[in-house]
This record gives sequence, structure tokens and C-alpha cells, in this order.
Amino acid sequence: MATSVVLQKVEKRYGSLDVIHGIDLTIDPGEFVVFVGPSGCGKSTLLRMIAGLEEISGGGLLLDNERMNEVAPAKRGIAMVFQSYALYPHMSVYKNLAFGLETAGYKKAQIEPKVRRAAEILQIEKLLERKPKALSGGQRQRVAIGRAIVREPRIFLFDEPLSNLDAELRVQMRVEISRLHRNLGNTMIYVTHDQVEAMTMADKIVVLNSGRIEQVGAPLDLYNHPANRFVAGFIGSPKMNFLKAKIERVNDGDTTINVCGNSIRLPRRLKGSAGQEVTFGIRPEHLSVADGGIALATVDIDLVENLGGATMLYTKTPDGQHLTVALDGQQKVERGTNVTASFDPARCHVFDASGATI
Amino acid sequence: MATSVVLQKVEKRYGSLDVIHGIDLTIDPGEFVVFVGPSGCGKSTLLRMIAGLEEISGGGLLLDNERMNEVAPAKRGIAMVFQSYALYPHMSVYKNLAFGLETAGYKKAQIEPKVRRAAEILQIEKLLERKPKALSGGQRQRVAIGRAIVREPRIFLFDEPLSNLDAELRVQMRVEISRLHRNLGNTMIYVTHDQVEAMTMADKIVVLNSGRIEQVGAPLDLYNHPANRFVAGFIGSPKMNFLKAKIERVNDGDTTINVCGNSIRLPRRLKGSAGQEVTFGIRPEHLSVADGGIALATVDIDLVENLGGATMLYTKTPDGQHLTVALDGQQKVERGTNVTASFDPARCHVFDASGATI
Amino acid sequence: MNNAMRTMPAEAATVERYRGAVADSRFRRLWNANAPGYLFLLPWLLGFFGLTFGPALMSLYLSFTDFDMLRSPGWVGAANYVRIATADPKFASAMSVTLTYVMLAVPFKLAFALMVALALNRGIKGLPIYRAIFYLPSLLGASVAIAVLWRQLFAGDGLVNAALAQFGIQGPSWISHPNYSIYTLVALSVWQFGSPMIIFLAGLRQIPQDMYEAASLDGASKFRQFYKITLPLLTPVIFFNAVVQTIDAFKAFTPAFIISGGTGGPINSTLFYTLYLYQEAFGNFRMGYASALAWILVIIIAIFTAFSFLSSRYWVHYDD
Amino acid sequence: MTAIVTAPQPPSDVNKRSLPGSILVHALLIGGSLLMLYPLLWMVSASVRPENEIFTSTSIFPSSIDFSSYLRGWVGLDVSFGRFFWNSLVISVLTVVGNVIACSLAAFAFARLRFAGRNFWFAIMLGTLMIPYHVTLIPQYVLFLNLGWVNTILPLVVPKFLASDAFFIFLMVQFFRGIPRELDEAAMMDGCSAWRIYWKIMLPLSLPVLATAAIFSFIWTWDDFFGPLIYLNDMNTYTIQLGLRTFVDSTSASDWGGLFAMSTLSLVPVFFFFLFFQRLLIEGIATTGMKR
Amino acid sequence: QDTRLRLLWWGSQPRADRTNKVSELYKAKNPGTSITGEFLGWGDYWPRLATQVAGKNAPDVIQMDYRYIVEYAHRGALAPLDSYMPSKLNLGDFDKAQIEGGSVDGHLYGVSLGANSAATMLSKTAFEEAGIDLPTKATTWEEFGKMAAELTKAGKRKGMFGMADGSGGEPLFENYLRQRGKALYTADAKIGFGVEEASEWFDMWNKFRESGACVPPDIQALDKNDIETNTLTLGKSAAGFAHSNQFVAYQQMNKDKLTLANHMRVTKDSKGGHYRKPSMFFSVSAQSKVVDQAVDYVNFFVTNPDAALALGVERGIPESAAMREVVAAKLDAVGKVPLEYVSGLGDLAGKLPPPPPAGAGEGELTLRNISEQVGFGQLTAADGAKQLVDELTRILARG
Ligand SMILES: Nc1ncnc2c1ncn2[C@@H]1O[C@H](COP(=O)(O)OP(=O)(O)OP(=O)(O)O)[C@@H](O)[C@H]1O
Ligand SMILES: Nc1ncnc2c1ncn2[C@@H]1O[C@H](COP(=O)(O)OP(=O)(O)OP(=O)(O)O)[C@@H](O)[C@H]1O
Ligand SMILES: [Mg+2]
Ligand SMILES: [Mg+2]
Repeated sequence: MATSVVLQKVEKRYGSLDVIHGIDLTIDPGEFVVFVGPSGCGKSTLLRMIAGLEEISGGGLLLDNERMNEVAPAKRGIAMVFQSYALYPHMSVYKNLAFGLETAGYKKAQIEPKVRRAAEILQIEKLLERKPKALSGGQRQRVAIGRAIVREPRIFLFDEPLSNLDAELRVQMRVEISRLHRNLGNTMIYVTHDQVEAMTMADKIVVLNSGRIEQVGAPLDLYNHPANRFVAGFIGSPKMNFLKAKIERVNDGDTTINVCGNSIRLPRRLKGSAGQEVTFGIRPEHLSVADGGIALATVDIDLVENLGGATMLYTKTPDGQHLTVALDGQQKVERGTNVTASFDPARCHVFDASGATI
Repeated sequence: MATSVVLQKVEKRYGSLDVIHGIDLTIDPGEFVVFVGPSGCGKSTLLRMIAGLEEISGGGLLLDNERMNEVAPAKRGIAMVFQSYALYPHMSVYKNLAFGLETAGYKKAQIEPKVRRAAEILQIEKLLERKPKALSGGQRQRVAIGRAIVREPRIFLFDEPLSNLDAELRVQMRVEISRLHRNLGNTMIYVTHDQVEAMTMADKIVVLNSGRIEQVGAPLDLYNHPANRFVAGFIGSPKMNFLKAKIERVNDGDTTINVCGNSIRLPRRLKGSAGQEVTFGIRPEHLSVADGGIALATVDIDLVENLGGATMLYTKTPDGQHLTVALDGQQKVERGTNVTASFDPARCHVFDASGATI
Repeated sequence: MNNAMRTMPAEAATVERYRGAVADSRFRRLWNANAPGYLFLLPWLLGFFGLTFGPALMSLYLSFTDFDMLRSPGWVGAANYVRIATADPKFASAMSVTLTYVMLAVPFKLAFALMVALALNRGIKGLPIYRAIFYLPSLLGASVAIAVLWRQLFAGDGLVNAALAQFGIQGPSWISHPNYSIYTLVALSVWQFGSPMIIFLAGLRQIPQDMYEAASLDGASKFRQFYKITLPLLTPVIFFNAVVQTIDAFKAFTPAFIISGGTGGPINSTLFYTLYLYQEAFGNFRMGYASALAWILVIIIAIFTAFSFLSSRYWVHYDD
Repeated sequence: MTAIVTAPQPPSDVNKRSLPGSILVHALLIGGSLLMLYPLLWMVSASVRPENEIFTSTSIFPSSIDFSSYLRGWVGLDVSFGRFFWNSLVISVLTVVGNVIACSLAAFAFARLRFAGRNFWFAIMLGTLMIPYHVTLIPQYVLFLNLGWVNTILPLVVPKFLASDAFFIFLMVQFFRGIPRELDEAAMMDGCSAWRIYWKIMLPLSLPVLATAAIFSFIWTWDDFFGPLIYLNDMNTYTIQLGLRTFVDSTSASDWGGLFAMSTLSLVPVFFFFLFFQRLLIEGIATTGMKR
Repeated sequence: QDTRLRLLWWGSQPRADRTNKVSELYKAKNPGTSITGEFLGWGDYWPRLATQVAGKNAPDVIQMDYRYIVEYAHRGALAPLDSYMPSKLNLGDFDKAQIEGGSVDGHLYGVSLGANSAATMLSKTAFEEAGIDLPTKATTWEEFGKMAAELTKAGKRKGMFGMADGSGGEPLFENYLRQRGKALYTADAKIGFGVEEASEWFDMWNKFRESGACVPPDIQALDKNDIETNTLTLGKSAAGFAHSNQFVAYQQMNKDKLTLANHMRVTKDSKGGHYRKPSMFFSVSAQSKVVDQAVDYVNFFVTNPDAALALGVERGIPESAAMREVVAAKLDAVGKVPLEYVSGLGDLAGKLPPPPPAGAGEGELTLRNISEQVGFGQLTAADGAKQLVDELTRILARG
């Protein structure tokens, strides 16, 4: 069942507007690939091109090493969850789910159990007789997922399939989709804005930005070793803090940089030279206000957000740069006071002026 | 500008199907209220009734103490972001944003800066001349938000306005909406499935379940003192762990319960009696595998999810119940090994058979 | 829920199935790209080439002959066209009558049809009956009853004059006065607004309700909703009605035929283009000439239509 | 599982009309209806009044009432009027079927499928709308004569199955374009061929326009007279309109009473056809349940 | 071997009933012949006939009108019947002139089925109400104009005028010309009158209009040249102009008692304006494969007494003297009026003019058109006359 997907310099233009600028990507058979990227970066477009719904303006698309650019969508063996759901408005939920199977020529008796099972997974058994119009947003989204998963395609494409579900359901659905992937073993491409989904489901995350690939890699790789500032900022929530810094000295085994007026020694050699302006990056969850670690700066607390399980401090450094600190649990810190933020130098990132990690 | 919203035994029936079962709720002028609840529980329906788009089957809706059941939507002074966007397909983004202002009789010259400002906030300045169909999902959603925020209505209704945005944008938008609320001071009702949004933005969270209110309260109240098992499970992500337990002894200042075969002393008096079957609740983030705290059980690790900033352990207790443990940072724990989960007794919750907190 | 998916059988043959789908030659690719379209078009193509194209071509040929229907046609070159252009005052007069009719009947009829469609698009009681009644005039088509009725309305002693008399106005016999008769035909056309009305109704039904929800929250009044939401979203249908009604008005025949008894009178004031064409063909046995007239009309309509299509880019909103 | 009955839609305009407003609307509609009904009333009245009053009297109230023209009209011709009704019905129903099927096929191709020459054929299709039928009449007659179809209903029916009515194609194209393409796309992902998309998605979602086409096809065919005049010679094959015409001859004694009596009767089937099919002018649902 | 004959005529059901009866009679005498008759109203008849002829699918026996016989004969659509006379087509006791009427270029193309004559239809009741005598055979246009004006003035009925505006009526105009020794068309397809006559004609009607003798132009324009829109039928005038064989139909549509009168004299001593006109012909299609049988049928139609009885005077007065007698004996009062009218024309009747030339149909519309222009005051009588002559000349030249 599993199918490889290869994009070769794939481009997409809408009229004179380039939205995908030549993407090269290889997805191995049975891989679970997650596309992430800012809104409007071209994720849906990419999925739609793979599905055959959007013409490929340039480059080639290979499925199992066969060129597919001109093959009709119906013949590619792909199932897709649309970002806009695109449920058949004139069919009941049951019919919506059964439609693909009917099309594939399954018998009524074969269809029924499959549909019921999918409905059970998606917790929409009670809604099977309704028309999409009479469903809530999340219920519609689940039907849209169901329509894809009742089938056994070569490739699944999911376009933000869980965005309108509540947290609990989202976790359950995530588990179910992972299970489905395990059982069917087919290739899955999944678009999401949810960090947790991306981190937990993906074999490989593809970070897109304005129609280009910024980095491809395993989830923790991207988290721990972002190739550039964009990826560093995009992976992980809350976002990584970026502070202006300057390299003071580069030694063999360590580098000293100046951040917020403090000279800080990093225990590794950076690809830079003394005097170079760089960006220092540190994730909010890697900052602490307790003792231990290296002091970064004493910061003024602008805003405290208490999330229950965590507390966010939005602060300003003495030189006026923003710094977010994520603390565990519910902390009694007051707005307007100041604290000293400290960090573990092994956990910080440094980027050069072009954004590349050094 | 600020307006109070009062729901008095509001009901909604679709034919013979009851979806809202008599809701009583008072929203003070200028309050920021967040509705949360599982998919299909009636959040959108409630918003639509307040907006006047859905007939109210029973009960009364008061805005500023005036009954509004029969007042036309256009006359209620409400702006709403639709879950389904409902952008005007024949108008450019600019026109979509300007429409409400034009309707209100603003001059072109007054409209232009307002629209530009909203577009800037929403980062869609470059898209102003496009038609909605040439936008990505997230871009559409931002236009939908923009259409509401350019105006200065008495009440804002947001129906999952950020669901299709990437994490970074979502944080920015969250901040912008809070700022808008601060500046305009009007009443806001906000539906979301995002825990962080709910916790950070709300003055008051309303937890809905199947067309009924489960609890109303400040974010941290709900987190710390859920009225019942449903709220406890719904607020906070990952979800609270629930384990079967039995009360062994109730004293004046403490209670002993038996969980997973361990007798555990809780430092408070529970409203229950010895021998009663109860449910013991503990949030994943309040469990640890390090020393310290009271040992709950030694659990087998089924699955490890490494989120970068946190690690989730999905485990089983000796008596086969599921237990999720959230750990900070990236932990080197192996699937198949076992660990001892411990907790702080001040942080646990106990519910009786009906689900009420005791 | 739980491991329900596990029991789903994997389909081993799938890979084979998709392999065949790959285009392997230029021809196949062409075929794949075009075949569905042409297959769907097949009935129409058959009809066009089998039934329409031949006769149309024939009539084009006949327009270069002196065909009188009874004898074989004789080639006369462009003589018919030359005559139309240079020596046929009736052509000019018929064209001007027709243009007047088009310019008046089409906009009024469309406006009226749209108004009624809007009125009938609400949730009021007895709607189906009203709709049927409002369609009735069109149901009667071009029957004798209509001819008589129009005389009763617009003759010297008709109802219209009786009404005018209330205001002290003594009207002429509108229907048979050369200065006014064309307007009574315009009135007839407007009165038979049923078919554009039904099409408008169908179009109104296709406008998504949530557009109105959004607009009403944006504070838009019913009127503003109409002209900011309804009208623009109805433009494909308005466009259709405008094009089709214009073509129809250019080809208008029956109203003039029944009202004037085929004469086009009084004084050619209702001599529509096609009525003239009909007189030439069947009254004066000049089918060749009539064919030339017909093709000139086709060209004129085609120009109008082409213009409409060009302009549609700027005002017609399609959702696809 | 128990089926959940979905409620009838709430009124589309949520704000209820005020009572005076609704009285006004009804008053206007009733007034308009009278204007529309007048010819019908006149016709009914003409069918029961003395013949020598039909053209002179301006009142719609007859001086005396006599229903004999109904009987006379029904059986007065060589062939009973019932036969004409049947013939008209057969032709009209076949036309409805033909038009709805054939035109929607072509319209689907024009609206949704991509193929070389699409715009060209579309222009040609529109072009066929422009030719006055009087001049193609004779070549077409000769064609059908050679096919041996004259004096049968084939010339009136077969072209409809070949989408000869460009009007309907164009109409359907306009409506098909209003159906979101994403639904087609979803169907493609579900493995649908173009045919299945047409049949399972496009047609069900186009009920209003299909109903419109059905209504028009039926009524126009029912009212058509020139086609039958040319192609149907034997009175046994006459349609109602031809039957009606045989009542009158402007140069000799005519049976006006019979004409109006049968005209009145001939409206009954169309009226009911209209009433039935206009129920399908339902709310378009193509965009519900979609994020747009 | 069975023979199939197809008949096509215009008319309504009463005519069809009579015709079908003749067919039955014929079939009884000629077993093995089947006859299908098709009929239509006048207006629908011509397009269908033209189409069928053009498609080479013409019926065998075609009813023809005096106006179109030349058009069809000239174009070879009709079979010449001379060779069948007298053995197969026995028109022995026909009026010679009437046989001539069916001849074009010296060949017989149509057998007249009956005769009629242009006539003035009068509402006896209206004249009596107004206390005005009916016109007589001696009445001149001038006198009749006065009578009509008086009737209008008497105003017994709202909106009723003395007479219709006949200025655009071709038979009436022709009658006027013939009384003045001219003709509408000559035998060689030229105009048979000059600007002068036409001018005086228009002048005369202008005067009638001024005096209120005839209806105003906008009322006259309601007339579509058929029975139900004639101003007499509409109750707008007490006199209208039509053909004698339509009397029954006119009476049927009118509450008043009607009567027939001749067209008025131009001067006291003018004569010969009327003529017995073949009201319709049977022609045989040149495309027919059974010309012999078709001719035989036509022969039976006009010479068989039973057939004549069945037909009556519905198509006009039979041309065969013998048949006339057979029919006359059986007529009722209303039916007798036209018969007596035509046979009693006396010196008012003259020779049958040659069949109208090709283009006559267009000519008729032209007369009507120009008379309307004069009527509505858009043209003076003189200009109208000039234009009429010009246009007719052009039409005839074009053919
Ligand atoms: N027209 C309708 N007819 C019948 N039931 C309906 C209709 N519209 C909504 N419902 C039902 O009402 C319930 C509430 O729907 P609503 O849209 O308010 O849910 P919600 O809380 O917004 O959910 P979500 O988070 O999924 O958007 C749902 O169970 C839905 O199925
Ligand atoms: N028809 C079109 N014409 C022009 N530009 C388009 C069109 N469709 C999409 N775009 C643009 O292409 C870019 C990519 O769109 P796409 O839908 O792939 O984004 P996305 O990554 O899915 O974003 P989101 O997360 O918001 O859904 C966007 O900037 C969008 O504005
Ligand atoms: Mg997208
Ligand atoms: Mg919702």
C-alpha cells in the first residue's frame, strides 16, 4: 500500500504570482510527514498539487516513481481531508462517508460496517442521518476526516483536520490517526498548526515558509537543532526569544558572546568571528528565574499569564528587548517587579545576520 | 459602549431536537467571556442566538436589560466572527473589511485608515485587493476577524477565530484581541478550543456541555477548583488523569483514600464517607517521576511523546488504569520500562459517583 | 472507539490498480485531457452537426440565392445583401422598431421580473399560488386571448383609457396608433415576465444564507443587503437573463404577429425584424432574401452578445 | 439508530415582518395577481358567453352563461380533444426528459470540464440561439422528410435529446458555475469519474435550475405551435395548440366558444405541472457546511 | 392497388365537416381510394403549404386563393389541368369567365369552388336605431358618406361610427377603380391606375374622416383584415367591407341583424365595379404522383349533386349552373343572403379581372400602409397616391 512521494522542483504560479518556488522533497513509502509553516505559506497548495486538484506550474510529481503531473485526481489513489471540509451538502453524514466506497464499487453490506466503525471512532454515530447543514463546526470536520479514513488510499492528505475540535477530542483523534497510520502503513501527509500534533505524529516535519522549504527533519531535531532562525522561531510554542548579541571571542572549544551587556561563555565553537553581530536565541521554557544556570539579564515583568499548568512572564530586558519566560506551575509573580532570568548555555542558539544557525 | 448580556433560561430546539437546555448566564458590561465545551455542545448556537441569527426557542435574551429576542440582528449592535468565515465572495478583502463601515455611513476617508490598520494588525495588507477565493484558509480567517474588528460594536462575538492560524500568529492575534478589548472596553464573547487562549484571555470562562452550563468562573478557579469531573477533565491539557479510588477514612482535617492499592492521606476533609467509591483526579503536569511528593504507583510506560519542551509518558498503573505524566524538557525514558509516579496531595481532586467535586 | 481500524483489510492489488493510470503516450494524454469533455458534449455535438449545422449552412447558402421556396434556388451572389444595405427602406425601419423594442422591453422586463421574484422569495403564506399566478401571463403565451385582451386594455375604449379618464386624460387607441403601438408591445413583453422571474427565483435560492447573516450583522438594511449582496451574487443569472432576453427581443416575432395580425401595422410601427423576415419569406416567397436578412440579424445579435460577454468580466461574479 | 428529524429551516430573514408590513405585501401581491389573472378570467368568461358577445363586450361578466362550448370543443373536431391532450402530453414530457438530460450534460461539460476548443464550442452553442428559426425551417423540414420523420413526433422530440435547446444549456452553465468547485474536488478525491460527479453531485445540487428547465420545457412545448404545424399533418397527431387553431379561420365561420373553452382546459395541466415543479425551487444548499 | 389522396385546405371545422362528407361520398364511389384531409386556419395554412411544397411533400389537392394562384402556378408548383378537360374534368356548365379565373398564362391551374363578391356589410339594426335608411344599389359614395356621418352624429351607440375606413381595403379600392374604368392590375402585371385616381380615393376618405362618416384611423388600425377585428364586429362601425361568402360568419359574431349591400357607386352612372370572384380553387400539386385521381376527385367535388348538397354555399356559390340549382333549393334564410346578393348585382357587376400578379400580396400591404399614413395625417392624399403608385410599380417590377 505504501507509496513514495517525490516532488522535483515543484512550482506553483497563480497568474503572475509565485506561491511555490521550486520544492524538492522525498517522502518515503509509509512515512508520516507533517507540513508546518505560517498561514499562507503554501501548505494547502502543495497538498492540492499532490492530490491533482491544482495544476503543477513547474517541476514534477512522482508517486512510486511514476510521473503524475497529468494524471486525473481520481486515479491517483489519494484521500484528502479538505481544510474547508467540502462535505456533500445534499447527502446525509452516512452517505458522505459511504460515497467514496460506493464509488469504488463496494457492496452495501461491505460499506455499512466500515462507515459505522469510522463513525464510532469519530464519535458521530448519532449524527449519521443528518445533513451537514445541521452539524456543528467540529462535527463537520469529523465527517470530513471520516470521509477520508473509510477508504484505503495509497496516500492520505490531511489539511488541518483537527483545527476545530476540542482539546480532548483532538488528542483522541490524533491517537486514532496514528493508529490508522500504523495499521494501514500508507503514506500520510499532514498539515497542522498545532505544535503538539506536529511533534508527536510526525516521522518527519517539513517547515515551509513563503513557498520554500526551510528545513526537513525529525521533530526533535528541528526543536533541538533548527537550521535557521525561522525554524527556531516557528517550532516550539511559545516562540523562542531572540536577542541582539555580538560575538566577543571565538576559541576552539568555546565562544563568548555579549548579550544584554553580559558576556556569556558558550561551551562550543561558533562559526563566526569576533565582532560579528549575531542573534541569540533561547526558548522561554529554557529560561528560569530560580538560582542555577547562567544569569542572562534582570528583566522587568510586563505581563503575567497564568495558564494553570504553566506561567508565562512577558518581560523586557534592560535594553528594551522582549523576553518571554515560561515557568512551571502557577507562580506568584507580580507585574511590574523584576526578576533575573537565567539559562543553560547548552540550550541556547545563535544565528548569523542571514538567519543561519552558527 | 459596554453592554451587559443576560441569558434567561434560553433554550434552542431544532424541530424535536433540544440542543440548548435552558441556559442562565449574566455577562457584565465590558467582560471578556470565553465559552468552552466539547464539539457540538452548543457554543456556536448560543452565539448565533445572541447575534439574532438563530431564533430563540425559549427563554429571554437581554442586552443592557432590554429584551432582544425579536430584534433584528442588524439592530443589536453586534459584530461576529463566523466559525465558517462567511466572507463576501464577490468583494475584495478591502471591501469585505470596509463593508460594515460603509453600512454605518462612514466616509471613504474615515474608512481607509481603519481598514488599513486592521489589515496591518492581521498581517494581510498585501492581500487587500484579492477576492476571498484566492486566499489561504488562515488568510480567510484573518479577514473574517478583520471584518468584525474594524467596527466598534457593543458586543463582539468570536467563534473560534484563531483555529486556522499558526502558533506564532495565534499568539499575536490573541494579544491584539486583548488589546482591542482593553481599548474599546466592550463586551466580548469568545469561543475557543485552545486552552491557552481560554486561560489567558478570559475574565470568565463558561464551560458548556451538551447544551448546559457546567461551571462559570475565572480561569484559574476552574483550573484549580473544578466543580465537577467534567470541568476538571475539560480544563487543562493534557487532560486530568482519573483513577478509581475508595475512601478509607474521613477525619476532621484529613481524608485517607485508597488509590491503586496505596492508602493516601489527603490533608483536607472530603464530603464523603468511608467505603464510598470515588474518582481520584490528578493532572499530568502535577505528577512527577523524580523523588519527592507522595508515590502514587509504579507505572509501566506505554508510550513516550517528546514535545521538545515537555515529554509525555503514557503509562499504565499496576491495576491497568491509564495514567499520563507530563514531564518538563526532553527526558530519556524508554517505552516498556517502569517508573514511580508521585504527586503533591494538595494538587489532587476527588469526585463522587455523580461527578461532583467533594 | 479503539483499535477499530485494525480490522480493515488491506487491499493488495491497489498498487497494480494505480499503475495503469499513468499516461504513456502523447495520444493517451490528449485523450485523457479531452475525452470526458467531448463525451459529455456528444449529444449536443450530434445534435449540432446532425440537425442544426446543415440547415444553418443551407440558410447561409440560400442567402446568396433567389430561393422562392417553390423552385430551385439560383445563385445571385451578394445581391440580397447589397439590396438590404442600399435599397430596402423596410429593413431600416424594421431594424429601428426592433432596436426600440430591445432597448425598452429588456430592461423593464428584467427589472420587473426581479422585483416580483424578490417579493415572491420571502417566507409568506400562499407563495406557490402567487408564483403560479404571476407566471400565468407567460403561460398564455401568444394566444388569441392575449390579442383580444391587449385590445381591451389598450384600445380607444380600453381599460387604460378608462383609468386615464379618471384624471381627465383622453387617450388615443394606443394599440393601433403608430406612435404608441410599439409601447403596447413593450408592455406585453414586460407583462409576460414569468420566465426571467422563475430564473431569478432559482438564482435567489442559490445565494448562500450566511451571506445575509454576515451582512445583517454588519448592520446592513434589507435594501443594502439587496444591492450589496443579492445583486452581485445574482449577476450570473442577471447576465444570463439579459443576454437571453436581448437575443429573444431581437428575434421577437409572435407578439407583433398576433397583435398586428401579421401586418406589422399600423404604418409598420410594429414591423419587427423577424416579422418582416417572415413576410418576405412566406408572404412574398423571397426565402433567399429572408435568409440574408436572417444572417444580418445573427451578426447584429452576435455583436451585442459578444459585447455582453466582454463586459461580463467586469460585473459578473462567478464563484468558481 | 434513531433517525434525527432535522427541523424545517427557520425563516431566512430572521427578523419577523410586522403585521402592517405583511398586510401591505399581501395587498400588493393580490393586486398584482388580479392583473395577472385578468386574461384567464376573460378567457373563462369568453368560453361560456354567447359567441356574438365575445369581441364586442368589454366586461368580463357574460350576459348569460352556457357551458355547451366545452362539450362542443371537446368532441366538435374530427378528433376528440382528449387525443390532442395526450399528444401534447407525450411530446411535452419527452421534451422535458430530453432537455433536462441532454442540456445538463452539455452544460456540465462547459461549466466544469476542461477540453480543447471549449470556448469555441460554447460560442457556437450560443450562436445557435441567434438564428431566426424561420429560415432554417425549410432545410430542416427537408432533412426530417428525408429521414421519414415528418408526420411523427420525432422531429419535435429527438432534437431535445440532442440538446438542441441552447437556452437551457446556457442557463444550466450559469447555475452550475455557482456550485463550489471544492465539491467536485472532494468527489474527485473520492475517486469519482466526471460522470459520477455530474450525476451524484452536480444534478442533486442543481434542483432549482433543473426544475426551472423542466417547467420551461414543458410549458414551451405545450404552447409551441409552429413546430407541430409544420411537422404534424395528420389530425390524430395534432397537439393542443394545433387543435385550438383548427377552431378558427379568420376568413370563415369559427368556433370561438370552443376555442376559449379548450384553451381554458389546456391550461389545467400546465398549471399543475408548474405548481408541482416549482416546489423544487428550493433553497440552494450547495455552500452549507463549508468554510468560505 | 390503393390510392392515397392528400387534401389540404384552409377553413374551420364546419368546412371540414362538409369537405369530409364529400370525401366519404367519393370513397363510396371509388373503393380503394383513401383520402386524408388536413385543414388549418388561413394564417397557418400558407406557411405549412409553402414548407411542404418546398420540401417536395405537397398534398395532392391544394386549396388555392385567387391571390396566390399566380405565385404558385408561375413557380411550377401546380399541375396544369387543361389536358383533362373536358373528359376527366367536366366544367361544361361553368361560367367561362370563372374558368378563366383559374388560368394563368393560358393554362388552367385551379378549379373554382365557388364565387363571391366584395360586399358592404351593414348593421340593419344600427341603421334602424338611427332612423337612417339602408343604402340602395343607386347610392353613391357621396350620399353614403352623408348617411354614415348622420349615423355617427345620431350617436345611438357609444363609439359607433357610420362605416369602417375602407381606404386601405384592396377589394374596395379595386371596385372604385373599376367603376372609373381602371383596374388595380393589368393583365400584363402592371398597375392599372394612376396617381390621379388614387389621390381622389384618398381624398374621398379624408373627407369621410373629417365628417365623422368613418372611424378614425387609430380605430381602423385595429382591423387585422379578419372577421373578428373588423370594426363592424367590434361594434365600432355600422358598416364594414368584406366578402359576400363571409356573411354567415359575420352574422354569427354580431348581435345586430346584418345585411349585405354592394359597394357604393362613384357616380350615379358608374358601373361594373363588382365581379364574381372565385372565392377559392382546388389545384392539383405538380408533385403529385396521382394527378389523375386528384383531378377526378376535384371533378367529383364540383360536379356531383350530392357533393354540392353537402358543400352548400360554404365556399361560395357553386360555379356549375346545375349545382347552383341543386344548392339553392336547400338554403336557409341567412344562407340565401349572399346567394341573392351575388346574383342580384346586375349592372354593378363586370368582367373578372385577371388574377393578381406576383407581388400582389405585398401590394395589398402597401396600400394598407399608405392609407394609414394618409389617415394618420402623415401624408397628404396626393403624396400618398404618388407613393402608392411608385411603390406598387417597384414591387411589380421586382416580382
Ligand atoms: N440545523 C440543525 N438541526 C439540528 N441540529 C443542529 C442544527 N444545527 C446544529 N445542530 C446541533 O446542535 C448542536 C450544537 O451545535 P453548535 O454548532 O452550537 O456546536 P458547537 O458547540 O459550536 O460545536 P463546535 O465546537 O463543533 O463548533 C450540535 O450537536 C449540532 O449537531
Ligand atoms: N487562487 C489564488 N490566486 C492567487 N493566490 C492564491 C490563490 N490561492 C491561494 N493563493 C495564495 O497562495 C498562498 C498559499 O496558499 P495556501 O492555501 O497554500 O496556504 P496555506 O499554507 O494552506 O495557509 P493556511 O495555513 O492559511 O491555510 C497564499 O498566500 C494565498 O494567498
Ligand atoms: Mg491551508
Ligand atoms: Mg461551533
